[in-house]
Formats: sequence, C-alpha cells, structure tokens
Amino acid sequence: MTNCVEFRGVDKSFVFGPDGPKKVLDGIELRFPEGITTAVVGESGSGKTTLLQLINAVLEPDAGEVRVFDEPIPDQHREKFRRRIGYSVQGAGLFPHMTNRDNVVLLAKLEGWIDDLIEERYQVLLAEMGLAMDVSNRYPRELSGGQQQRVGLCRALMLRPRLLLLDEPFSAVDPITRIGIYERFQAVQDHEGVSAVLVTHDMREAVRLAGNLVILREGKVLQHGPPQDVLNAPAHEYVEMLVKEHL
Amino acid sequence: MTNCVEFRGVDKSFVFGPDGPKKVLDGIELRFPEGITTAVVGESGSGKTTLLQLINAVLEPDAGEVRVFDEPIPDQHREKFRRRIGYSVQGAGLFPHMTNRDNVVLLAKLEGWIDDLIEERYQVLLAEMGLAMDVSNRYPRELSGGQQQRVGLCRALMLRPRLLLLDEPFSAVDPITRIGIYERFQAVQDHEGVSAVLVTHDMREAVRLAGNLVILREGKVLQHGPPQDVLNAPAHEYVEMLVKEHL
Amino acid sequence: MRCNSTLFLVMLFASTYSAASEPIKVASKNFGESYILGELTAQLLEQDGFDVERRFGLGGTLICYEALASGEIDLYVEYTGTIEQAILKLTERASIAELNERIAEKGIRLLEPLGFNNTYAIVVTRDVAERNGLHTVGDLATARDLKVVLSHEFLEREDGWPGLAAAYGLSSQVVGMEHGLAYQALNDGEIDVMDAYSTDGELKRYDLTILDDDKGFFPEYLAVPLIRKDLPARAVAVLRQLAGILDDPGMQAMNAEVVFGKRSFADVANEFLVNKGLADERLIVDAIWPNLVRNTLQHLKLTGIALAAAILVGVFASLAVFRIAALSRALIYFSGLLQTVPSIALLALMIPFFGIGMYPAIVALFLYSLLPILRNTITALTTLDPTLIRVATAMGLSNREQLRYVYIPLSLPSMLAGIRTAAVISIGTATLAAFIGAGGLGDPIVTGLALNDVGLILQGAVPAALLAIITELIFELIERLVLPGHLRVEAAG
Amino acid sequence: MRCNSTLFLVMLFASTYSAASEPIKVASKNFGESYILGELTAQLLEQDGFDVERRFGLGGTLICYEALASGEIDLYVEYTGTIEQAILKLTERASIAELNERIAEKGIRLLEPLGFNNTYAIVVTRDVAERNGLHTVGDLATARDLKVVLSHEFLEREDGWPGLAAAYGLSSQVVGMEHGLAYQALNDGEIDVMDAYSTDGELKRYDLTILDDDKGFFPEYLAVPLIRKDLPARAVAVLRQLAGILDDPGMQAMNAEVVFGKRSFADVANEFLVNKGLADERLIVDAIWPNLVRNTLQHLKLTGIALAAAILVGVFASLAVFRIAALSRALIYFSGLLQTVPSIALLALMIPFFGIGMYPAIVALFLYSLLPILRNTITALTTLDPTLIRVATAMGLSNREQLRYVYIPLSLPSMLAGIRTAAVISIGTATLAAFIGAGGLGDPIVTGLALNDVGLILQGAVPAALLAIITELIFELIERLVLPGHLRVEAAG
Ligand SMILES: Nc1ncnc2c1ncn2[C@@H]1O[C@H](COP(=O)(O)OP(=O)(O)OP(=O)(O)O)[C@@H](O)[C@H]1O
Ligand SMILES: Nc1ncnc2c1ncn2[C@@H]1O[C@H](COP(=O)(O)OP(=O)(O)OP(=O)(O)O)[C@@H](O)[C@H]1O
Ligand SMILES: [Mg+2]
Ligand SMILES: [Mg+2]
Repeated sequence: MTNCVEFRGVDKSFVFGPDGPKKVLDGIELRFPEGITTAVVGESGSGKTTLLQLINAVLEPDAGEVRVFDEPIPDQHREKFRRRIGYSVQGAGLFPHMTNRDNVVLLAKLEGWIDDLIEERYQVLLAEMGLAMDVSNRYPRELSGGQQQRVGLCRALMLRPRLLLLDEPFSAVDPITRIGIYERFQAVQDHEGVSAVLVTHDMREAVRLAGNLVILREGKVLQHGPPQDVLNAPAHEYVEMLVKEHL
Repeated sequence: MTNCVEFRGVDKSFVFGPDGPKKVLDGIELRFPEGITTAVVGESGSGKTTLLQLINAVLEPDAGEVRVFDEPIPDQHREKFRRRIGYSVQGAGLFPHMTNRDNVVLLAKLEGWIDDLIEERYQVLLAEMGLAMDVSNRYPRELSGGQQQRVGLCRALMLRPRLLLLDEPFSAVDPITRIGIYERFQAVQDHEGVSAVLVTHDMREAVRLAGNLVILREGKVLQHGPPQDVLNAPAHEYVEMLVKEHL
Repeated sequence: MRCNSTLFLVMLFASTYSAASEPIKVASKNFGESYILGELTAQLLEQDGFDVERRFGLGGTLICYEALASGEIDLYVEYTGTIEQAILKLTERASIAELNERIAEKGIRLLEPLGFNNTYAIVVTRDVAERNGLHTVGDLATARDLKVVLSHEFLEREDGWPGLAAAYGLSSQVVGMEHGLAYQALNDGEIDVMDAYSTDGELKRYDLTILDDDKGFFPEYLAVPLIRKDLPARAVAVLRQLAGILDDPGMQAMNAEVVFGKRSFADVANEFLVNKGLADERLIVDAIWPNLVRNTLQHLKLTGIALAAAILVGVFASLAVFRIAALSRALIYFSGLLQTVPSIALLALMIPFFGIGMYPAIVALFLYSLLPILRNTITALTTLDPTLIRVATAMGLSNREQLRYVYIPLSLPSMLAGIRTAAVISIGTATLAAFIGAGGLGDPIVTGLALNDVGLILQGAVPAALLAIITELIFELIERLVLPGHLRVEAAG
Repeated sequence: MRCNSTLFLVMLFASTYSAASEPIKVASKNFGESYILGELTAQLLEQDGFDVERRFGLGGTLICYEALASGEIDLYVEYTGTIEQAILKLTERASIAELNERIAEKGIRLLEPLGFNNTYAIVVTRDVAERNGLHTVGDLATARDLKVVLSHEFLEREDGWPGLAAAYGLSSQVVGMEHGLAYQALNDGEIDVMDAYSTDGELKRYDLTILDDDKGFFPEYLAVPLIRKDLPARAVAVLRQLAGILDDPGMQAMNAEVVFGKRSFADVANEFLVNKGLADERLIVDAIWPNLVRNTLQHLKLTGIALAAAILVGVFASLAVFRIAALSRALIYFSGLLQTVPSIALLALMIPFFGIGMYPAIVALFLYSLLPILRNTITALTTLDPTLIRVATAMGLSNREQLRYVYIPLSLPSMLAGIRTAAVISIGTATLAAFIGAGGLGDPIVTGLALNDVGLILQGAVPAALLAIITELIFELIERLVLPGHLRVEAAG
C-alpha cells in the first residue's frame, strides 16, 4: 500500500517572544495511506495547520523529511506540485478582490481548461456545496461565514486534486448542510480514490469520514490508527477524554 | 421578566446581483429573556450574523424595531451603547496591526481603567480561555485559528458587558478546551447574570448552554422556546432533522 | 535617352515623395511680428502645394538658430542686425552677401530682405511734430520742454538712449515708463516723445511720426528669410517672391491688425498674400483656438509619452525589485536624487545628450515622474496582507501569476495614486519645457512671463490647470474600470 | 536732572538691548567682489561689538534693493553706476550727493565711496603695451594687427565694444571668447587685447595694463555702502572708516587672493582690515564649510517648516474629508492645480503677499508638498479593509478613536510614502528658493549656473542630494519606530 503523505522525524519551530524558537511539531513520524481520509484531531494550537502546510511545502521542516506520494517534495516547479494538492484554508482565505466565481475557477483558467468545462465543473461544485448561483458575482465579503467556507472548499476541489488538505472545512457550516457535503464527499472519494487529510475538532465527523485517525497534542502524536482502534483503546488520558466527549 | 433583546417585525435586505435587494431577515418577532443565554441555530446564510449585527446597531433594520434592555437603540452616542455589549466576531476579526494583548485591552484603556485592573482582568481572561501568556506580545497572524478565536472572545468579555453577542465563538476550538470554556462561561453567567446571544452550529452546545433556543431558516424564525420544548416538539420538518442530528 | 528620362521620373517621384512625406518645418520666435512672418512664409509654401509644419514661438534667437543649424527646422525669418550681432558676433555692419558668406558653412543661407526695417525709432504725434517742427532726431536737441518718456530697456541699453543722446547731443530730461502705457500717454498728449520699434502697429493706429535717424545711429534690422541650403529649389523660388514686398508701414499695418483688430496671425498674413496676388483666400479660424489646441496637444504629447514611459519603467522596476529590500531602497534613492536636480538645470543637462526640443523635455519629465510611481508601487507591494500571499503560494500560483492575480490588483489603488500624482506634477513641470523649444502650454506662459502679458500667461496656465483636472477625471474613469470590484462594492455600501 | 539721567539710562539700555537682540543684517550680491565687500563691512561692525547677520548672495540688484527698502536687510555695498541706471533709472551721471537726495525718500542713504571703480576696462599685457606704445584706448586705432578678443556680453552691449569703437573710432576685427579663457590666451600671447572689469584679480596676477579711457566712455561704478537711514549712528560712524580706503589695485589684489589664492572671502577681508589697523586678526576657517553648513541648515529650515506644515495640513485635511468622496476629490484637484503653476511663477506670485525671502519660499514649498501627502493619505484611508472598520464600529470605538487606532495605523505605510515623496521633491524644489533670496542650497546652484561654475553648482547640488538621502534614511528610522509591528514581523519572516 502506498502512502499519500509520509512524515519522517519532522520538527518545526516558530520564533515568538524573547525565549527563542519554540517547537510546534516535534519528531513527527506518520504515514497516511492513499485513497482514504486521514483525520487529524487535537488541541487548538497543537500544530495541525502547521502539519498541513508542511505537506504542500508552504512551510519547510526544520528537521526530517516530508514525502508526498512516496516522493520527496520537489525543489523546483513547486507550483505544479502544489496544484495537484487541493488546499482548503482554515477560515476560507478567499481573495477579497476576486468574485467568488473567480476565486473558484482561477486555477482552472491558468491550467488552460476550456470555458465550458470550467463552467460545468463550477456549477457541479456549487450545487454539491449547497450554494446558490447568486453567490457567483458577489465578492467574498458579501457572503456569510459558512458560505465563504464552502466557496473555499469549491476552490480546493476545482482541479480534481489527487490529494486534499482540508483545514476545519465545515466548522462554519450548519449540521444539515454538512451532512449533504459529507455524502457528496464520500461518493467522490469512493469513485475517484482521492486521498484527504482532514483537520477537524469534531470527533464524530472524524470517525464518520476518516479511515485513519491522528491525535496531536503540543506538537506530538499521541496516537494514530483506524478510528475504531483509537476509540476502543485510547493510548493516552487526553485521547480518552476526546473519546468520552464524542459519545 | 425583562428582555435583553426584542425584535419587533424586523426586516433586513441586502442588494446582490441584478435582481434587486433580497430579504435576509423577514418579519422577525423575538424576545430574548434577560440573564440567560439564547442560542440561535440555523442554516448557513440564514441570517444569524445579520441578526446579531442588528442588535449592536452595526446594521439598521429596513423595517421594524430592535430594542435592547427594553429601550430602543439610541440615535446618539452609539459607541457608549455598543461598549456595553460584548461582541465576539465570527472568525475572530482581530486587528492585525495590534498585538493580541492590545486587541484585548484596547477598550478598557479607552474607558480609562487603571493599568493594574486591566492587567489583572487580562490575565484572568487569558487563563479562562486556556491561552498561554506568550500570545500577548505576538500579532494575531502569529496565532493558530483557535487561538485567534479565543483572543477575540477575551476582547468581547474584557469590559464585563451586560450583554454578550457570540457569533460561533468556539467553532475553531478543540472539544476539550471548549468544555473548560463552557464551565467558566456558565459560572460567570450564574454569578453576574450576564445575558448572551450565542450563534452556533452545534446543537449539543446550544442545548447545554442556552435557556432559550431560536431556529432560523432563510430569514424566518421556524421555532423558538426553551431547548427541551424544541427537542420534544419540533414544529417543523427542518427542526426535526436538526434534533435527529443532535442525538 | 530612355535611360535618362527614367532617371528623371525617378527623381521626380523621389522629390514628390519627399515633399509629401517630409513637411517643410517653418519656425518663428515668440513675438507677434515673428509669428506673422512665419505665417507668411508658411502659407506661401502651402499655396504652392508644400506640406508645412509650423514650429512657432521658439524661445529666442539661439534656439531658432541652433534648431536651423541642426536641421530640426528648415527656415524662419530673422533680422540682419541680429544675425550680425547675436549669431555671427560681428562688430561691423555687413552686407547681406557678406552675412551669407559667413553663415554658409553652417548649411544656412539668407534670402533677400522682405523690405522693412524693424529697428528702434523715436516717435512723436503728428501734432507735436508740426508744432515743434520736428523731423529728425537731432531736432530734439533744440526743442525745449518736451516730455520724453522711454521704455526701461531702451533707457538702460547703451545702444538705446544713452548712445543716442551722445550721438545727437541731446540733453532732455527723460523718464522711464512701461512701453504699453506710453503709447496711450502719448496719444492723450500727456507726453511728447517716446521710443518704439519702427514696425509697431501702434505707429499706424495713432498716426505717429518717426523722427528721422539721419546720423544712422540705430543699426539696420532688415527681415530676411533664413533657410537651410538643402531646401528644395522650388521652395526657395517660392520664398523669393517675398523679396522687397513688405515695407515699414505694411508691417506696421499687419501688427496693428493683430494687436488692435484682434485678428489672428494666420488671417492677417493670408490677407496680405491675397492682396499681393500670391495666395488664394482661405478661411482661417480665430487663432487663439488653434494655438491653444496645438499647445495643449503638444503638452499632452510631452507628458503623455513621459508618463507612459515612467509607468512602464516604474511599475516593472518595482515588480522586479520589491522582494529585495536593498535594491528597492537603492532604486528609490536614485529616483529621489533625480528630484533634487532643479528642473531648469536638468533640462539644461539634457541638451548635450538629446539636443533641444521634445526629446530632452520628455526625458526630464520621465525622470521626474519616476519617484512617486516607484515609491507608491513598492510600498504597496511590500505591505500587502501576507496571509493572502501565503494562500496564493499554497494554491500553486507561480511568482508571475502571484504578481498578476494578487500583488498587482491589491496594490492598484496605491499604484494609481502614485501615477496620478506623477501625472499632475508632470503637467506642471512640462510648462518648463518651453525653455528648450519643446513647445506645449509652457510656450504662452514663458512668453507671457517675458512680456509681462497676463493674458498670455493664462492662455497657458488655464489649459494646464484644466488638463490636470481632466487627467484626474480620466484616471477616475480608469480606476472605475480597473480597480478590483470589491472596493467599488464598499464605496457603494 | 535726576529725571534726565534716568531717561538717559533707559535709552542707553534700550539701545544696547536693541543692539544685542537685533543684529545688523549685512547683505551681498552673488559674485565674489560683493561677498568680499560684504565681509569687509560685516567684520568692521563686528569689531566694534555689533551683532551681524550675513545675508550674502542675494540674486541681483533688484532683490538687494527691495530687501533694503523694506528693511529686511540693513546695508550692502552697491555701485554708483548701478544706482544711477538700474535703481534710479537716471539717464545722466549724478553725483553722490544727487544720488543720496533721490534715494532718501526710500529711507536709504549712500555713504562715501570706498575708492575703487569697478567698470569695464580694455587691457593688454605689459609687453604688448610697451611694444606698441599703447597707453589709451584711442591708441588702439593706430596700432595694426592686434588680435582683439572680447567676451560675448561686452561684444553685444552697445555700452561695450560697439559704443567704444564708435567713440574712439576703432576698426579692429574682433572675435568673441569666453571671458575665463581669454585671460589665459592673453597671458600666453595668443591674443593681444581683451576686455575686463577694472578690479578683476587677473589684472594683478597677470600684470596687465589697463588702457586709459581718456574720453570717459565707460561710466563710473564706484563702490558705496548703501545703508538704511535708521542704522544706529555708531554703526554709520564705523562704516565711514571705509571711505576712500580701497583703490583699484587693492580690490584687484583681494579678488586675486580669492580666485587664485583660494582663500575665503572672510579671510581676505580680515587681512585687509588688519593691515589698515581697523580690526584684530581673527582665525577664519575655510569658508566652504561654514557656507555649506549655513546653506544646508537654511535649506533644512525651508523644507523642514514647509514639510511639517504640509504634513499637518495634509493629514488633518485628509482625515477630515476622506469620508466624503466629493470633498476629497475637490481637495485633491485643488492641490493638483497648484502643481500646474510652474515653480518660478508660483514663487513670483508669492512676492506681493509675502515679500521676498524665506516666507514666500516656505509657502510655495508647502503648497507643492500637499498633493502627494493628500492623495496617498486619502487613497489609503478609503481603501482599508471594511471588515476591520465594521469590527471597530461594533466594538464601540467612536469616530475619533477609529481614526486613531484603526485608520491611521493601517494607512501609515501609504501616508509615509506620500510624505517621503513630498520631502524629497521639496528638497529639490527648494533649490529654486534662492531666486527670491530665501537662501539655502539653491544659492550656490543659482550662482553657479549664472557664473557657469561647476564647482559652485556642485556645492549646492551635492549637499542637496545628500540631504535627500539622509531624509530617506531618517524616514526609514521613523518608519521602523511608528509602523505597526505586524509589518515588521512579516519583513523578518
Ligand atoms: N454585505 C453583504 N452584501 C450582500 N449580501 C450579504 C452581505 N452580508 C451577508 N449577506 C447575505 O445575507 C445572508 C445572511 O448572511 P449572514 O451572515 O447573516 O448568515 P449567517 O446565518 O450568519 O450564516 P453563517 O452561518 O454561514 O455565518 C446570506 O445569504 C449572505 O449571503
Ligand atoms: N507565524 C507564526 N509565528 C509564530 N508562531 C506561530 C505562527 N503560526 C503558528 N504559530 C504557533 O504555532 C502553534 C501551532 O499552530 P497551528 O496553526 O499549527 O495550530 P493548529 O493546531 O492549527 O490550531 P487551531 O486548531 O487553533 O487552528 C501555535 O501555538 C501557534 O501559536
Ligand atoms: Mg489550525
Ligand atoms: Mg454568520
């Protein structure tokens, strides 16, 4: 079985304050199997977003190596590498100066897709996310928080990437809409064999969508494995609390 | 029993696209009792954020009247009126050019609090929100999403407002940290009798924290009343789905 | 024979072609009479089918002469006295033939004089002349109690009153007065004697008598066409028709038509040519407007080209260096240094490299425009929200695509602010271009400053101001088109 | 008696006080000899305990005279010929007494001439004089084959060669040449005769002979102190010591010391006074540096005050109007219009309102600085992220607090960019202030341009350029202090 992502002894520090750099990720050793969703759960500030940004090389590890689809991250033409990875940014991260449609279709245009194809895919995505067509010509600022988040998801999905990095993608979406998205997401994954890394605070969401679960705390992996294994045998007091909260 | 907020036939429209203005809130009639939390739940884009912004007069109703603590919203000195209402913005909304501490203490400084008092309250809030002191001198951009959201909460609480408007305040916070905050929040409410309006997508959170529940959909109130009443007797198909999802 | 006629045809074609494609550039200096003479020569050539380009109002003898010597213009009308003194620096009177000989090496020749002599003159009203029996300048020595009023310049120049008084032994008490006011005072009988140029239109209008300079104190200033030797023979032949055609009263009359009849230079010149049977009548619109339009267009051309170049260079340079703080700083410092070179000095510094005329002016304006564009663009590019840049990187936008889709649109407001500031400052600074013969709205301003003619100054200053406003309006339109829509959304709300 | 002596004491105190608090303002024009004479008078007064303020290098007779008449300066040394012709516009020679009478109504008086006469002179080497037996200008008429070379100005002025040739019946062939080069050529024996000023230092250095102007063709230019009548009697008495003290060779010698000895004006003047027993020796440092420092400080003052005012007005006006699009536009258009007024015209326009000197220059610089500041500030304020503004409102910040804590800090980069552009442009434009006697680094530039002295031009241009760079550096420091920290954070990462 190939891995879509592999962390080999990865450290990452940020400098803040006068105390010098602080380790945000510490000796991460992880393998995410291809074709399924890996959920990353953990304390706020435990390094989940940092973990994702190491995968698409927005951040460089201080030590260790990150491999994607069993290859090291290329040194050159990173934009090509990154375009094969769909990234839905925590809090949407839409470009304020582009309409919502332009935000979504930008990469497809740059890839030279023909207009009809772009329009078709755009409409499908919007429908899947439960967004009305009238958001298209508005600017992100004119949408509600949950609408923005879903536009960001559309943007991440536009190019049909092999790997999806989803940073709390449904946190601002109501539960009913969310269920619809779950179903579409699972259908697409079954059909196209997309790999995904899903950061979430919702244990139920993690268990429902993921075939692999990673529990992070203070930059360290507390436990990882199939969700049922984790639920059944929490390896740490903190995981136990999470499991209890889930029920 | 006095009401902390009262909506009397409130309409609110936004203009988007060529079809002219679209009603985002439609004939809202609501009364939120004082001293307890009212949870507002509903579809993404159903008008929850708009509802909150009508309360602190950032938006003006197109029709109807909004009353706060049984008085109409004053026409003058609105900044005084608003300072008595703590508002935690959806997605944090911190000022990027101020350190996190400055974001939190700004209003207290403008109110002329003495430095010791400010510092004391600041430290208490940070601790209650599970934030380390090392966030103080950093800028919001240097925090994780959940950390930013909690700094935003501290800012809303700083002046000990009588009324809190909380727009999905815990969505980016992990479940364990969230439980701690729930407890602090309930203790403060019991102790100080603060009123709160909590917008959330988490039905369990709503049921746990709120004494009053409002279900919004497409700008209309589907049902409102004590949470147990709503759970026991959903008045609408959509509410039924929400209740089912909750279980 | 066949061969020869083919050659002849080719030559004919060549000359026709060159006549069609290369207009004859006729210049004038920046005072009324010179404009009229410029129109005379220009219209005469046009009558014969030549294509003429008018480059009127150049800033003085030196610039006209240099432009002629370098081939930037093909002809203008000069005065023999000026050729002797200012151009050839002779100390003795020289005949036309002698002048022609000396000037030949520059590729320039003189044609025959038009006839009139525009020199200094001492004038009185007919009445005063008769009552005091004044005929010659010398007669002033015996006439007593005449109020003599002279222009300040004439008063001070040794070839003016001091020399004249010495030559004729005059001892009258004289007073200085504005030239323009003196004519009125003379006509009103408040003064008796004044100085004048012998072709001033006022001489005719007020029917004044010129006292004869019988000792020949005043040098001769005969108007002669000064032309490039390589002017086509046919054009020379056409211009020769002007020889001796125009005497002092004739020139006076034309000057009067312009000053008092408020007629245009072109109109007056055309009437003269028609009367002499040298040209057909033509409909000539009021001259202020064509002048104004021409100046405004030239001004637009100067600032437009300079600004376009500055935008191109400024924006591209900013995009190239903004990621490297040291380089950005160096670029901004350098363009700041350019600003500290005073404009006249900068324009003067350009002459060795670009000659006179449009090019040095454009280069100078270009250099002045760089700073605001560079600084605003670099400032905007370096203070963008870094979160958006990170998102752009994460999405897989290349550097170039990031510039195109993120950096540039988000920096646009500040960039455009810099460009607009540069544009308006350019429009102001371009008025200085007239000093080096680049034309534009500085022409009337510079002339007006020199002649103390407020009307003329306003003919340049008002359109320049309007141009600034119009530029602002155009940029507002452009902003409406290119500014990212989210800003417009906000403005509306 | 007691009462009287009290009064006397009060008066003494008053006069001492005024002497201490109000320095005597001594001016000079912008050429070497005038600087030396300025130093002579200034040092003499200082020797006697007066406090002196030097306002040297004013741009011409008119500005000096106007400044004196309006009381902006107290004295300077002028030439009788200039007073006659340029100031009083007389046409006949007048005695000192007559001049004094005519000028009295302006509150000005002439003191006795210093002695020397700085007029035109025709000079030859001693060798040529002896070989050709030349003593007077008239002798040139008989001498044959002499190469006569004249400066262009002398050649053209009728009170130069043309008049002289007429007066003495000279017919030599003459050629024009740069004045500076001619001395060298004369000394090398390449030419025989040239024109000069009778006090040129070169006359002494090259041991040249002045041909006697026995017909008195050249007017007299006797140096005389021109002083305000209200100058304290003691100061007048002190200045009177200069009467007749300095003859032509003496002035030549001092000019030569400055030009060839490379000594400072102050140093040369002091040596003269010491030799005459009129002053103590003083240590005078090389003059370039104090001049440079003084000019630079003055330049800083001009631009500093103008910029400070422009920042204040520009920023406050922007904050006041930016919410109202029409007003913002009107303000920007208006300051744009100011830019289209050419700088010299704007400076000239100021004179009726603010006189000459520092104030009009500051006002003009202030007006020029407004546009970049206004536009950048308004652009930044109106294109801020509206989400943040909404948050600020929702939190309960008043309008004023929003400006202070949100609008201003977030607009600061663009605002500072505008201010920096304005500062650098001001430093450049301020070099023009010298035209109206405002001093600063334009002084050496304007003088240098007039005298074609590259060294002098650089003495202004180089410090101006350095000033621009230093200004940039200072602003970078300021930015480091006041820019919101999050930008610095990003720059580091
Ligand atoms: N500035 C605006 N201009 C136009 N339409 C707007 C604007 N702000 C909000 N809307 C629209 O109004 C509706 C209600 O928005 P609101 O932000 O109140 O939703 P919400 O209930 O808070 O949703 P969410 O749970 O996604 O935050 C949405 O359809 C949204 O697109
Ligand atoms: N640019 C930065 N500079 C300094 N520290 C940073 C920066 N970005 C993140 N951090 C710190 O690194 C740690 C991990 O951040 P990260 O964003 O990966 O957390 P997270 O697990 O995604 O949290 P959340 O669930 O709140 O989004 C946090 O303590 C945060 O404060
Ligand atoms: Mg995160
Ligand atoms: Mg919302």
